[in-house]
Amino acid sequence: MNSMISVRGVSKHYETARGLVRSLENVSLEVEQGEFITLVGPSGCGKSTMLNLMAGLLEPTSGEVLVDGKVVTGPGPDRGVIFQQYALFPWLTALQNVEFGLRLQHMKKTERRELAQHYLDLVGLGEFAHALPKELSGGMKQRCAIARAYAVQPSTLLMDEPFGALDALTRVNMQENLLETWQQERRTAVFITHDVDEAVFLATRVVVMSPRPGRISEIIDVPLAYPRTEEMRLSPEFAELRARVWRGVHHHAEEDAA
Amino acid sequence: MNSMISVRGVSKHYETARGLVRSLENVSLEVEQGEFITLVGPSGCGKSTMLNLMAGLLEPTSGEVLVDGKVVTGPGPDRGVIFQQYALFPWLTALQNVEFGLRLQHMKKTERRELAQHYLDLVGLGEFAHALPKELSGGMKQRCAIARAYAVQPSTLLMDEPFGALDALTRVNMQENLLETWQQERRTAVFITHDVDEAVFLATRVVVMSPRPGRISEIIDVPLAYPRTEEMRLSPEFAELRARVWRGVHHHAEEDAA
Amino acid sequence: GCSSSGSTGTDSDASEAPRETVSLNVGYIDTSINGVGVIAPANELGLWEKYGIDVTLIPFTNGPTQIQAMQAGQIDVGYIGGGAIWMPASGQATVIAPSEESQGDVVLARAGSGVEEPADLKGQKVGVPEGGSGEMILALALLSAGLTMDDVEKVVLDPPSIVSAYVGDQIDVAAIFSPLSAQIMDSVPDTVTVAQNTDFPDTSFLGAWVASNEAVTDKADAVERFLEVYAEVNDYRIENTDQVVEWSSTASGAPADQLAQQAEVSKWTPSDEILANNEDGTTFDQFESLEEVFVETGRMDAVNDPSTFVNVDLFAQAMAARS
Amino acid sequence: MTDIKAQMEAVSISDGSRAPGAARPKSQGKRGRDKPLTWLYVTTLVLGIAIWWLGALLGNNVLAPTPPQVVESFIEGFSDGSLLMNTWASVQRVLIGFVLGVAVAIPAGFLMGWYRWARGLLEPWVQFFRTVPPLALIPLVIVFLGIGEPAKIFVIFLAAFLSSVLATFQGVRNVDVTLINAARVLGAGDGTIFVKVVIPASLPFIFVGTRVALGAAWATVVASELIAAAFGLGRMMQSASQFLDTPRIVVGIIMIGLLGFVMDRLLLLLERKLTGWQETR
Amino acid sequence: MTDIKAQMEAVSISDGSRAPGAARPKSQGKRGRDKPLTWLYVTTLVLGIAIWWLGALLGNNVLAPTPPQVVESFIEGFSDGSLLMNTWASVQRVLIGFVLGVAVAIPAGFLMGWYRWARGLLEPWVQFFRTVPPLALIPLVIVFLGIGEPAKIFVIFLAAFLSSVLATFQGVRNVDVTLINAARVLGAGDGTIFVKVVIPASLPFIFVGTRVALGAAWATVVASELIAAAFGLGRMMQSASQFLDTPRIVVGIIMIGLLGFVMDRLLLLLERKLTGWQETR
Ligand SMILES: Nc1ncnc2c1ncn2[C@@H]1O[C@H](COP(=O)(O)OP(=O)(O)OP(=O)(O)O)[C@@H](O)[C@H]1O
Ligand SMILES: Nc1ncnc2c1ncn2[C@@H]1O[C@H](COP(=O)(O)OP(=O)(O)OP(=O)(O)O)[C@@H](O)[C@H]1O
Ligand SMILES: [Mg+2]
Ligand SMILES: [Mg+2]
Repeated sequence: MNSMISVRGVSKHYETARGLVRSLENVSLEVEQGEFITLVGPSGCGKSTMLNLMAGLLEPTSGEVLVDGKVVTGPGPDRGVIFQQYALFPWLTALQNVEFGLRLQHMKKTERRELAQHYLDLVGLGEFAHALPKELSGGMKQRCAIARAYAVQPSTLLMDEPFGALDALTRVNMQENLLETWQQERRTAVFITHDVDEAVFLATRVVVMSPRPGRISEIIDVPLAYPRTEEMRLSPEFAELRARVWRGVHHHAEEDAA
Repeated sequence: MNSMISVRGVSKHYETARGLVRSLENVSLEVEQGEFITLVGPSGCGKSTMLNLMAGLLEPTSGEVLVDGKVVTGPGPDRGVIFQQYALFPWLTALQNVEFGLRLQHMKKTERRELAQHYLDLVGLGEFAHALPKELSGGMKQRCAIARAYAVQPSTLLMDEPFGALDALTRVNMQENLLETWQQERRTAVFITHDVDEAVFLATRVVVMSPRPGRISEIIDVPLAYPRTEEMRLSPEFAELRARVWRGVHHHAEEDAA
Repeated sequence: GCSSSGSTGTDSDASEAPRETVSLNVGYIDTSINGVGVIAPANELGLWEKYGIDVTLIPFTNGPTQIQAMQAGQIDVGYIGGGAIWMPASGQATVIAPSEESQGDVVLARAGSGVEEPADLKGQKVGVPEGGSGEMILALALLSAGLTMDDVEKVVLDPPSIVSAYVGDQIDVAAIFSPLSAQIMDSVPDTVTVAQNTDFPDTSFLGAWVASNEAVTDKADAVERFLEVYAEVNDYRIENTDQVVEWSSTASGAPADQLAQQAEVSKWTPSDEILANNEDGTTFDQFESLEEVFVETGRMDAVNDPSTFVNVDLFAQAMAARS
Repeated sequence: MTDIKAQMEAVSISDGSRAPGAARPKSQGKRGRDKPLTWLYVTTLVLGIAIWWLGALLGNNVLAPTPPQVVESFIEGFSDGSLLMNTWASVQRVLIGFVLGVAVAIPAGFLMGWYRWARGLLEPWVQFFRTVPPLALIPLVIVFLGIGEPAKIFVIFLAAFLSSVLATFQGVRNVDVTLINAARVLGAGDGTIFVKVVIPASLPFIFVGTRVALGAAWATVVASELIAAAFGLGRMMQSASQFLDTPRIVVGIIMIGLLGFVMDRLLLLLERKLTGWQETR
Repeated sequence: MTDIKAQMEAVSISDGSRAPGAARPKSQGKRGRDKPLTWLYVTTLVLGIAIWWLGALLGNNVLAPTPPQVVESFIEGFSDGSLLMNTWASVQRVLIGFVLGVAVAIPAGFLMGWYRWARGLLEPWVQFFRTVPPLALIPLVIVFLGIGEPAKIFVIFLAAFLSSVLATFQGVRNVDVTLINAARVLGAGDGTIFVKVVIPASLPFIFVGTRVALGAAWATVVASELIAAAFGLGRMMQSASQFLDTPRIVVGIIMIGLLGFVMDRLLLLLERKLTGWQETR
C-alpha cells in the first residue's frame, strides 16, 4: 500500500552524563496516506522523540524514517509540526506568527493576511491577532501555534499534545475542526495525546507506546466511521476501545512502576 | 471564619498596544484554611492571573489580596507555586531543582538530598535525578516542577495546570498523592485545571470563571467526603457535579463564542 | 617611484619667470614653532603661489610619523626636531636644510633631591621621553660627568607625562625640552637646572627639514622650490618673530605664549649663513657631532658620513633661483 | 524584595515591555516612576563634579584643572569655532567607522555562528586581532592605507568590528533551537532563518555588541587621529597634551564622553523599540 | 539545509550540549567531526601568512616586513631573553587588570541591572567613561596613581571593567522573569536570586563581556605601558616603532595576538563547562 510515513527499525539513543538513554529502541511503523494516527503512552516513553524523527528534527541513531518514499534528511513545509512547547516567535504578533509560513510560500499580502486571520478565528483568537505571545495565556499560545501549523496546509500534520492546555469545550471544538479539514483534504496526521478519549475519537489507529526503552507495545484499530459525532463517544463500541487503549497504556505503566 | 486567602474586589488590567485588556474585573473570593479550591474556565479567562495575584507575582490594578490576614506584597515560601510553564532552572539537575527550595531553608545536605530524592521518587522521576531539564520530556519536566513545589511543604499550594502534560494513569496517581498529603497536613490548595473530572475529584469547591472580563461566574460546592476514591468517580453524585461544572464552563464559553 | 612634477598646471602668478606649477605634499609639526612656524607665514605671504607650488599640507604631532608617512609615499617633505635626526642619518630620509638650533633642552632636578650637577645623576630615577632631544641632553650631561645611561634609572614616559610625573612627585629628575620644561618651572619653582644646551657648545641640536629619498631623486624640482619658500620664510621669521608666532597660533590653535617660548629657545640662522655653512662644511660637522650623541644613546651603531644624508645642493639651487 | 518589585516596574516601563507588577497601584503613572531616576542622574552628576573639584583643589597643581578652568576652555573653544570643527571631524569618523564596523560584524558574526567553514576561516583572525592594540597597528596602517581619512576610519572600523563581532557570534549560538526548528518546519531556508529568526532572537546580544562597539569606536578616536589628522577631538587633545593644556584635554574628554553617551542613549532607544517583545525583568 | 544540520552537530559536540541531530549516523564520532575544523584553521593560517607575504613583497616598502624578517626578529628576541621578559611583564599586568576588571564588573553590572539607585548612580559614569580613550586618561592616571605598576594595571583594569560591565548589565536585564519568580516563590531573597539565578541565567552574556574584556585588556597594554614601563610587550613595540623596527612590532602583535587567543580559548572552555545546560544551537 501507499505508505506516507515509514519508520523502519529506528532507534534513538542519547549519550548523557548518566549513561545511555534509550529513547526509542528498534521501532517500526507504517502510516498510510490519509491515515490519522494517535500516539499514546506514559510520560517519557518517546512519543515526542518519534514525532521529531518524522519531522526531520532529529536523526535516528539507527534505522531510517521515510516520508513519501524518501529518506527524511530534514524538516520541510510538507510536514507541519505543532510543538509540545508552542515555539511561537516572541517578537511577532499572533497574526504575524501565523503569516510566517504563508510568507514563505510567497503568498500575496492581502491573501496572506486574510488566510491567517481565518485560521486565528478558527481557533478563537480572532480578537488577539495583534497581541504578542507574552500577552497570551497558555491556552491561547497553544491555539496560536495550531493556527500557524494549519495555515500552511501541509500534507502531513505532526502534532505533539496540541490540545493539552485547552478547556474541555474548546478542545472538543478543536477536535471536530481538525477532523473536518483532515477528512476534506485527506491529510495524513500523527497526533500525540494523553487523553484516551481524544485518542480514540480522532484516530484510524491508536499506537500505544511503552517506555524504557521506548517501544510500540500495541496498535489498536479504530473501526468507527467518519465523520465522528458526539454520539459516538457515548457508544459502547467507543467505550470498549477506550478501555482497550487505557489498558494498553496502563498495563505497561504499571509494569514500569513495579 | 478563618480565611486563608481573601481576594477582595480585585481587578487586573493590562494596557497593551491594542487597548486595555481586562484580565480580571472586580473578583472576590474567600478561600478558607485547609480548603481545596479548583479553578476552571475557558482558555484566557484569567485563571493564571488570579493564581499569580495570590502568589504575589502580580499586583492588582485595584482591590487587594490577603493571605493569612496580611495584604500580599510579594511571593513567599509559605505559598508554593507550580507554574503553567514549569520554570525549572535549566542549569540544575532535576535533583538540584528540587533541592533549591530546601537549601534556602538551611536544611542539612544529607537530609536535603534525601527529601528531594523522596519527592522525585513520588513523581516517578527517581531515576532521572541527575538529568538536566533539557534531557527530560515535557511530562517529566512538569513532574519535576511538582516535586520542587511539594518539597518545601508550603502551607498553601498554588498550582497552574500541574497535571496537564501527564498521561491518564500518572495523572490519577498524582491526584491521589496530592489529596493524601493535603489531607494529612491540612494545607490550603488552589488548583487550576481544564479537566472537569479532576476539578470535581479534588475540590471542596469548584470555582468557575468566565472570560472578558474575567469574572467568577459560579462556585460549586463538592459535598463528597475525603478520602476520595476511584469508586466515587463512578457515583451518580459525581456525575451530576461533573455535569454542573461542565455546564458552568460550557455555558459561558458558548456565550463567548457567540 | 612617485609621479613627477610634470603636471600641466596653470602658470604661476610670479610675473618675471612663469614656471609650471608643481605639486608637493608637505608634512609639519603643528605644535612646533619650527613646523607650523614655516607653514603659516608661507600661507599668509602667499609664497606657495609665488613659487608655483600646488601644496598639500599635512599636520603631524611628531617627526617619526612623518618619516613613516614618507616611506609609505604619503608625503614628500617634512620637519623633524633634532632628536629625530638619527632617522635620516640612518638612511630613512634626506636632510634638505637645517632648521633651528635648539636651546630649550634641559635636565631638571627637584630642589631637595641633592642633584645639582651632572655627576649627581648617578643612581637617580630620571624621567626621559624616548627618542627625542630629552634623551640627548641627558646623554650629553652624563657623558660630561663620565657616566653612561646605565648609571641612571631611566623612566621612559611620553613628553607630557614627564611633566605629570615630575609635578606629581613621582620622579626627581627630568630630561625634557621646551615648552614643557617651562611648565615644570612654573609648577615647581625651586627646580634646579642640571644641564642645558649652552653647557655643550660643541653639539648643536639641529632640527631639520627633510625629504623622502624618492622625492629627492624624482621630485627634485619641487623640493628645490619648497626650499625657496623656506629660505624666504626663514629670513622673515628672524625679523618678524611676533608676527610668525601670531600666524602660527591662529593656524594651529596652539597657545601663542607657548609658541613664543619655543621661538625664544630656537636659534635661527639667516638663509645666507645657512648657505655659507653648507658650503664650508659647518653643517656637516654639526650633524656629525649630533650623530655622535646618537651613537652614545644607542640610536645608531656608527657615525655615517653626513654627506650621505644631508643634501646641500638643493638648498644652493634654491638660493640661486631666488637671487 | 521591595526593591526587586520596584525595579521590575521601572524596567517594565522603560523597556516598553510589561513585566508582572507593571501596574502597581501605589505608583503614580509614568512620570512618577521616572522622576527618581532623573534625580539620581542629577545627584550623581553633582557628586562627580564635586569630587573632581575637590580633588583638583587639594592636588593643587597645573595638571588637575578645576571646573571653572574647563568651562573657560569650553567657551574659548566654542567662540573661535575650533571645538565644533574638531567635534564634527571626529563625529564623522566615528560614525562612519562605527556603522561600517557594525554592518560588517553582524553578517560576519552570523556566518561564524552558522557555518563551520566561516567559523574555521574567520574565527582565528577575529580572536587574534581582537587583542591587538590599535596603537600598535598604526605604523602598519600607514604603510598599507596611507595617512588620509580612510586610514583613520579603518582604525575605528577595526575597533568597532572586533568588539561587536563576538557578541553577534555568541548571540547566534544562543538562539533557542526550538525557534529555529519552528521556522524550518514552516519551510524556511537558511537565509530566511537568518533574517527572520536569528536576527530578532539574538537582538539583545547584537545590541550589547553594538553598544560596546560604539564605546570602542570613540575610545579609538585618539589613536586614529594620531595619523596626521588636521582636525578632530583626539587631535585637539593630542596637541593640548603637547602643551600640557589640561583644561583642553578635559574639554576633549567631556565632549567625547557626552557624544558617546548621547549616541549610546539613541542605541538604547532603538533597542527598546526592537526588543519590546521580550519577557524579561 | 544540510549546512545547518552539520553545524548543529558540530556545536552539539563542542558545546557539550546535545542539540537535535547530535547522533547523526554518518558522522564518525568526535574525532571525525573535529578534524575539518582543524584543517580549516590550518588553511586560514597558511592563507593569512601568504597574503601578508605577498602584500609585503608587492608593497616593496621597508616598513612592511616579510615573514622571514619577523621570524628572525623572533629568534633574536628569544635568544637574548628580552622577548620572554617583556611577555611575562605584560602577561602579569593584563591578567591582574583583567581579573580585577571582570571581578568588579560582574557585581557592578548586577547592581545596575537590579537596583534603581545603583543604575542611577553608576550608569552615567560607566557610559561616559566607556567612550573615553585610555590614551587621554594617562596624564590624569599619573597624577593620581603615579608611575608604578598600579597605574599601569589601573589603565588595563579600566578597559576591562568598562567593556564587560555593559554585557553583565544587559545579561541581568535579560533574565527570564519566570525563573526569578520561581526562585522567589521558593523563598529566595535578593542575594540568593543574584547568586543562584541571575548569575547562571546571564552567564552567556557574562562570558561575552568577559571575552570582550580580555580583548580590551590586551588592546590597552600598549597604552598602559606608556607609563614608565621598563619591560612589556607594549613597551617593546613602542620603542620598536621609534626605531621603525617593524619586524619587532609584528613580533609584538603576534605575541599579543597569540596570548590573547590562548587566553580566549581558556575562557571558552570554561564557558562551555558552565553553560552546557543551555538548549541552543
Ligand atoms: N536531549 C536529550 N538528552 C537525553 N535524554 C533525552 C533527551 N531528550 C529526550 N530524552 C529522553 O528520552 C525519553 C523520551 O522522551 P520524549 O520527549 O520522547 O518523551 P514523551 O513520550 O514525549 O514524554 P511526554 O509525554 O512527557 O512529553 C525520555 O526518557 C527523556 O528523558
Ligand atoms: N502580560 C499581559 N499583557 C496583556 N494581556 C495579558 C497579559 N497576561 C495575560 N493577559 C491577558 O489576560 C487574559 C487572562 O490570561 P490568563 O493567563 O490569566 O488566562 P488563563 O485563564 O490562565 O488561560 P489558560 O487556560 O489559557 O492558561 C488573557 O486574555 C490574556 O490575553
Ligand atoms: Mg513529549
Ligand atoms: Mg493559564
